[in-house]
Amino acid sequence: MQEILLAVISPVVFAGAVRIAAPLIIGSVGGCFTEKSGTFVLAYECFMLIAAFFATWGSYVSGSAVVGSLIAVAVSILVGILFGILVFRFQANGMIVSIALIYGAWAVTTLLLVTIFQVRGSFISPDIISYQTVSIPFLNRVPVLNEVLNNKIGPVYLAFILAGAAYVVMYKTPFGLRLRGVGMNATAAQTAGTNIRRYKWTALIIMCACCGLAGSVIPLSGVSMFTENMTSGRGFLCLAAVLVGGGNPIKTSIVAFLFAYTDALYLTLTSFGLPTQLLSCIPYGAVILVLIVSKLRGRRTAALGTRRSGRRKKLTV
Amino acid sequence: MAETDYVLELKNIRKTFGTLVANDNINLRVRRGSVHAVIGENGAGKSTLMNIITDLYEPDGGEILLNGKRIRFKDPMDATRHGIGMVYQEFMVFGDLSVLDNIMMGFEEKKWGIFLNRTKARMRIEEICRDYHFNIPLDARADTLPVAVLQQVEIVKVLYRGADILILDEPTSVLTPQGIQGLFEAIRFLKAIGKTILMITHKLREVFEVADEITVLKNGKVTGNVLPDEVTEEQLANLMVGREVILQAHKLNSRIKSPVLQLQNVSVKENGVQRLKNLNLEVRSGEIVGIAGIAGSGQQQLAGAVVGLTRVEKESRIRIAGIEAQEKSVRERKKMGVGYIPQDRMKEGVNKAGSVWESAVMGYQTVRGFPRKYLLDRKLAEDFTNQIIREYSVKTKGIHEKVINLSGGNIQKLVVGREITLCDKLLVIEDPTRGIDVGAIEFIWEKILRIAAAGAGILLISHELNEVMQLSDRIFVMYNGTLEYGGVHGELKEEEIGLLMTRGGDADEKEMENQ
Amino acid sequence: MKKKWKINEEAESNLIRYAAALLAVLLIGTVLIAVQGENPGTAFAEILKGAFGSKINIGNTLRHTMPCILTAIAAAVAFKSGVNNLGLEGQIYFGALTAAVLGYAFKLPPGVHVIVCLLASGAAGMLYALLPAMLKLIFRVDELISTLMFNFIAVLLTEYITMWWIMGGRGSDGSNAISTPPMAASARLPGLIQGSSASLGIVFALLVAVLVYLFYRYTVKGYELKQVGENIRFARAYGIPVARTFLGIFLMSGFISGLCGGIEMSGSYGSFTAKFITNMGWDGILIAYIARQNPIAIVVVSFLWGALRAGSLQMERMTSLNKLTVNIIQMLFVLFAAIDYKALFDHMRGKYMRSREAG
Amino acid sequence: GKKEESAADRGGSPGETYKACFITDGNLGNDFVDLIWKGFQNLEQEGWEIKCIEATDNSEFADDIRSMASEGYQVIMTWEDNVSQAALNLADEIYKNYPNTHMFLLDTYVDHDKPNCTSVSVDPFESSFVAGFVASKMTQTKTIGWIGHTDVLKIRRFRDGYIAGAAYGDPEVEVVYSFTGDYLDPTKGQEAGSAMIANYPVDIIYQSCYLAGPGVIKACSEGGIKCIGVDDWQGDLDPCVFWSAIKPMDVAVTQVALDYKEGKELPKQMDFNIAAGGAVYDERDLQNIPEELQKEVKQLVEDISTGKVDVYKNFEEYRLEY
Ligand SMILES: Nc1ncnc2c1ncn2[C@@H]1O[C@H](COP(=O)(O)OP(=O)(O)OP(=O)(O)O)[C@@H](O)[C@H]1O
Ligand SMILES: Nc1ncnc2c1ncn2[C@@H]1O[C@H](COP(=O)(O)OP(=O)(O)OP(=O)(O)O)[C@@H](O)[C@H]1O
Ligand SMILES: [Mg+2]
Ligand SMILES: [Mg+2]
Repeated sequence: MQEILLAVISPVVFAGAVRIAAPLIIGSVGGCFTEKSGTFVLAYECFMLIAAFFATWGSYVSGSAVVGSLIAVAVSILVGILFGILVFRFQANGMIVSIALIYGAWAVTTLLLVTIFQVRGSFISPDIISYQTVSIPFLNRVPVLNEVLNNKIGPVYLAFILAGAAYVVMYKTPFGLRLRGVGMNATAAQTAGTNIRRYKWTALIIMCACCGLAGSVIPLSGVSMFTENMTSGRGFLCLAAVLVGGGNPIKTSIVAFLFAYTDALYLTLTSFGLPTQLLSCIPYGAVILVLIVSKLRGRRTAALGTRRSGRRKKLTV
Repeated sequence: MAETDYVLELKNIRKTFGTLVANDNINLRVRRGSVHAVIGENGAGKSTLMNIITDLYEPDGGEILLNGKRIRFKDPMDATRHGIGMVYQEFMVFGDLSVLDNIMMGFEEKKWGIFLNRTKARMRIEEICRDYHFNIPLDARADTLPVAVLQQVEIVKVLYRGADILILDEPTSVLTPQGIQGLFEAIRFLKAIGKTILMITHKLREVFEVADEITVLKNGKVTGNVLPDEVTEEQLANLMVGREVILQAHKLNSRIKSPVLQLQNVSVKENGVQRLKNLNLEVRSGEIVGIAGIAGSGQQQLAGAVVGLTRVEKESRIRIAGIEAQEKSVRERKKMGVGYIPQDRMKEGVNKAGSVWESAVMGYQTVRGFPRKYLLDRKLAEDFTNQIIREYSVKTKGIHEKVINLSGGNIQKLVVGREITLCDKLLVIEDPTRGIDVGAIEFIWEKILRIAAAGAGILLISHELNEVMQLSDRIFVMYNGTLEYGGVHGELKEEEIGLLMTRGGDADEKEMENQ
Repeated sequence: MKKKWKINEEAESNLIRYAAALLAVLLIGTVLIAVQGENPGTAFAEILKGAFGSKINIGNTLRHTMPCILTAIAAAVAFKSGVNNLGLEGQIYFGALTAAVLGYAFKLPPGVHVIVCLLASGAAGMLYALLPAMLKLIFRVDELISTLMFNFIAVLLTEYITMWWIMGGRGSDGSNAISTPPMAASARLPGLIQGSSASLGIVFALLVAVLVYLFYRYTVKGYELKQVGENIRFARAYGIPVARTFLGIFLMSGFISGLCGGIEMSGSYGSFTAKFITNMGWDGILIAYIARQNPIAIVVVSFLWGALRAGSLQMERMTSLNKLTVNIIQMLFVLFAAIDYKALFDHMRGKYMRSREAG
Repeated sequence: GKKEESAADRGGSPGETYKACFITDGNLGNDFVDLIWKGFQNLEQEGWEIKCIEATDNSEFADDIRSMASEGYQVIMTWEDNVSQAALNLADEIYKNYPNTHMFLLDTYVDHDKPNCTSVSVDPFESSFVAGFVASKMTQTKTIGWIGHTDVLKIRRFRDGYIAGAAYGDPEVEVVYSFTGDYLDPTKGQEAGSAMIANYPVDIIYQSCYLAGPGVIKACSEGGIKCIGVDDWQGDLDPCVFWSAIKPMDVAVTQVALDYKEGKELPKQMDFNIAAGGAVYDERDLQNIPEELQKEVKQLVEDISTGKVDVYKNFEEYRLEY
């Protein structure tokens, strides 16, 4: 029992969480933009998976992780454009397009593995170059922080920077203000001179770029390989983080980090012989718990006389 | 020359929705520095026209001249840049944002080229508020504000954007007499400093009060361009609806009998705020009880408490036709014969996504009840719908048309028609004639009076003081959650009631003094 | 007389969508198959053969149609009333596990046993749907996300239950599969076509679809549910008990999902195996959307889906193509069917008119 | 009687092309599935017609088996217990309609009475035992680790074989274990490996995590410790993989198919254990361990083969009955 409690606060778990959190934070911070702009996208998983594949390919071809990521971002944006055309132009339902894309991504990447690399299931090669870990000198002298924060790959730090930057963009710039306006009341935003279509597109592109980057971090974080369905549900966790965080980049990142933390904790806890099936439930249970807690808090603020306007068409009972 | 006298000219504006011609070659000239009223029946195409001016809709044909020059706006923003600002019928607010953010949206002050400069924006807005005598809380969240304040926010927003021409779409429909006076003062002031105002309204009296020029629309066409001094109210009404309409309720003699609604000690608390305080009220069959009051003083909660949508405090007693009902659900009360016309008819009165018949029979399934309890009798439902459409002259292509395609006024008629047809005991009405034209108002008033005469008790909650005074047998004024007696029909003058609305009874005054 | 032949607007726009989507998919599919160095003709022929080539093949098609219909109906029931129940998969899992356990653990007379298993599976799905419903009603937790999470949890939890409670943590009989003991013959649904795994389940599915269709079209309750879905404030203001309705819809949707799991067990599998399906719930959601929540359209699309499924298996067996190709084709179909062609057409026509006017 | 008859039939027609089909629940691209497929490819060299069906969904298994039998495939091999279970369920029906078709249930340990089914196993317990033995001899820290993907019975065979072997080699050695929770995601493997290295003084980790395995190997390589591969020889993935507990399924596959072709009588169960000539390590790995240990390993394998060492001694529940 004591062991378990110790594990909960051990720096090892936090260090793991920081690493695992990187793609989750990057992806969900991107999702904040579409969420705030009022576009309903579920397809994080699709963007990330396709990005993961092309990051692997890019890195394999160019020998550089950064180039891999850039290619991943580009391809992810292309898929996003497909989404945008279907949803914005052709008025298709965002949810159904998302689900179809999530499905399709798995089939497409697997077929691409065959056509490009002539392998099935997984592709592993020493030519796939991952990101190198970065050592921050001054952290060396700080005992716990050093273990938790130091010697991680670049994208890990980038994730945290992105979260902060997204917050500033969202709440401190005209762009962010208008973006939120578009999501809250599109007609009103239009009368305020905002080009709704352009803002929705921009938000979508930002989201796709972020998901692309997030997806590229997965194969290039050290494993240097691509496997079928490699994102394995991370996209859904990103979605959950965005919904729980309400599209606020900071809150969303915190939630994403919480998921990463439960994941890291799981990896340590399995050594204690607890049933893995139950332990695996922890992140999902955590989502629900966080939701409950955030709603309880929401209730308190509601009591102070504020009201939330429903953004999506949904049942409020 | 005369050319430049007109700041805005519309020539042959045409707009169709499918086969429906909403604007049929409309010509309109607005003089600089004047207040120009556009009036017309429901669905006459006024909002559409205004939306064309601000480029929210693209016209199918015609041209717009601004300061004598032909112009084609690229987007609503472009119109704004050219000094045209619109206050929409449905306010364009961002509920989650602060008033400050609401106003500066789209016209942000910037810091270092990329960041928002809220300080500077605040200074500018405060200046505008000072100059034009507006008083609005800049840091409040928009959705916590009452409509009257929101309207000011909307006007300030338009001014902040540098508008020279202000378009107001039915600006008074949500205001109290005092609020309306405030608005008119603002309008006159704006005119005095050289702004041009284009105002849409249904209320003829207001037209005479502020307008310099009047354009009347009917069925998408201009039927008249007149000056207020040249016409009488009757003539104007005639232009609008094509026949004589005199807005005068003819109260019928009805025999007032046993109480259908008794409220004792009714209190409502919402999110910790006391909305209703120990109300006592009685509505008898055959009687119309009118409740006047400014927005936010608790009328909505009163209606909610009576129909069962709002939970009342423990000690409250509500009797409907003598039966204790405070614990009963909305549906049970409906079965007891309670009808309800909600204020927000677009959102609460109909299902916009559904077809007309679906909205028309709502409540029918429980009140009259279809003969078969579980199976829906489509034939009956359709007949009932057709009956309403006929009797209330709802303009629609048919009962399978989607409600969303009906104009605002016709949706109103649909709701009012349904409830009046269905109700036989107690009818709770909030603003029955909000946003509809004189012809329809006359018609609806008559219907209300008629069912009262037939023996229904009516609780009429209206922001239209005139309406309350004309229709009600007894008048109450709601102030801050309490009721003040306003006398029987014709006893008190409009000014006296208006005073009660803003100040409440003496008791409250004393209370205030004590604090 | 004339009126009888007039297709209603909705059916018409649905047909346009399906036709357009099929056409587009055929084109793209041809390219996709040709690129992989296979003859598209052969591939499509194999798909057709696999779907309808013989009695057995038709049986296979029906077998795959069944879960599609049920999950899609479950989804449609929820979506129609504005409930975002994405938790079909989880509800299927619990329904299946329940049916499987009752099927092996009890001895009941033949007819009764199946019915008990199926009803219990529906009840289990319903109970599992109760969780997110209560979270929504009590804590206002958005069901969209909670049901999504409950899906993941259901898969893990049923595996846990099977492995630790039912199998006692050990596979004593030597098999390593995490599965329950086989269900008794009395708990199995009779087969429909010899040599295929089509069972009487398809009849149940059709029955549910028809019932739901009739329910929405001809009952007062169905009318009310539709109003709740389309405008909840309206429904509330006129006395439809919204919270109860919400719960009812969730439970109904959960019941149908659970039933789907139960029929899968009784009809096809015969014992519950951990992770026995992948994405069945999502299939249902997609189909419900393509069919615009219309039960009759759902049956049609499900049949198409089942045929594609059975056909793709055949294609995989007979050609060098992988059924992932068909997966991609299916997804393209969804994407094309999701397009609002009417709006698109109107938009284009508007543009054309304007350009003509301008020019 | 019947059995011999059909066996004789099979041997009777020499001109016939033999067709073998592999129905797998896991996709190609995983070492173990690829290993089985390697066995099929050997058959192709022998002139067989081969076919692989990657069945992704449990609902497909029965259809696949029926159709392949009806297409005249004489040998149907199934992998993953779910497929095998479906094969067993269908066995009687297939026997009735297609008496010439024989089904091999790969990697199962199931007891059954179907004449046209043969369970073919290569029990990882022995190879894991040997790996555990090697690890216990190589560890400096007296702590070795094992990482599996999920806590399921099949995967526990690897763990407990490893523990048994380590205990046999050096009772002092402590074995720690954990699970990645996901068998497709290598980053989970990497994190699990890193966590184990950070939490315990392990210097050797044995991974049995399917596609997540390369992640564990990566973590070991980054953490500067040694790793033991699984299923196939994984020394090519990273230099830190000094040993692989192999499971020569390819050999088994080829051999049983050829047995079928020759008309040999096929038992209901067969295990390619050490005693039956199965390999548990790859010769290439021997150079990675001290010469002394090489001898000990060879001796151990010999002893297991002769029955002198009973690998299941403290793990009775894993003992195979045949
Ligand atoms: N989106 C639409 N689709 C179809 N018809 C529409 C649409 N919007 C408006 N109309 C029709 O155009 C006509 C004019 O509508 P508009 O809203 O301008 O009326 P209005 O004069 O403001 O009336 P009201 O006072 O009732 O609001 C109405 O008959 C309405 O049915
Ligand atoms: N559910 C709610 N939560 C928080 N604030 C609310 C809520 N409903 C109304 N308000 C606020 O309470 C104030 C009173 O509004 P309300 O609509 O209740 O007025 P009312 O008394 O019914 O007036 P009227 O019926 O004339 O509009 C407004 O500022 C409004 O924004
Ligand atoms: Mg209007
Ligand atoms: Mg209007």
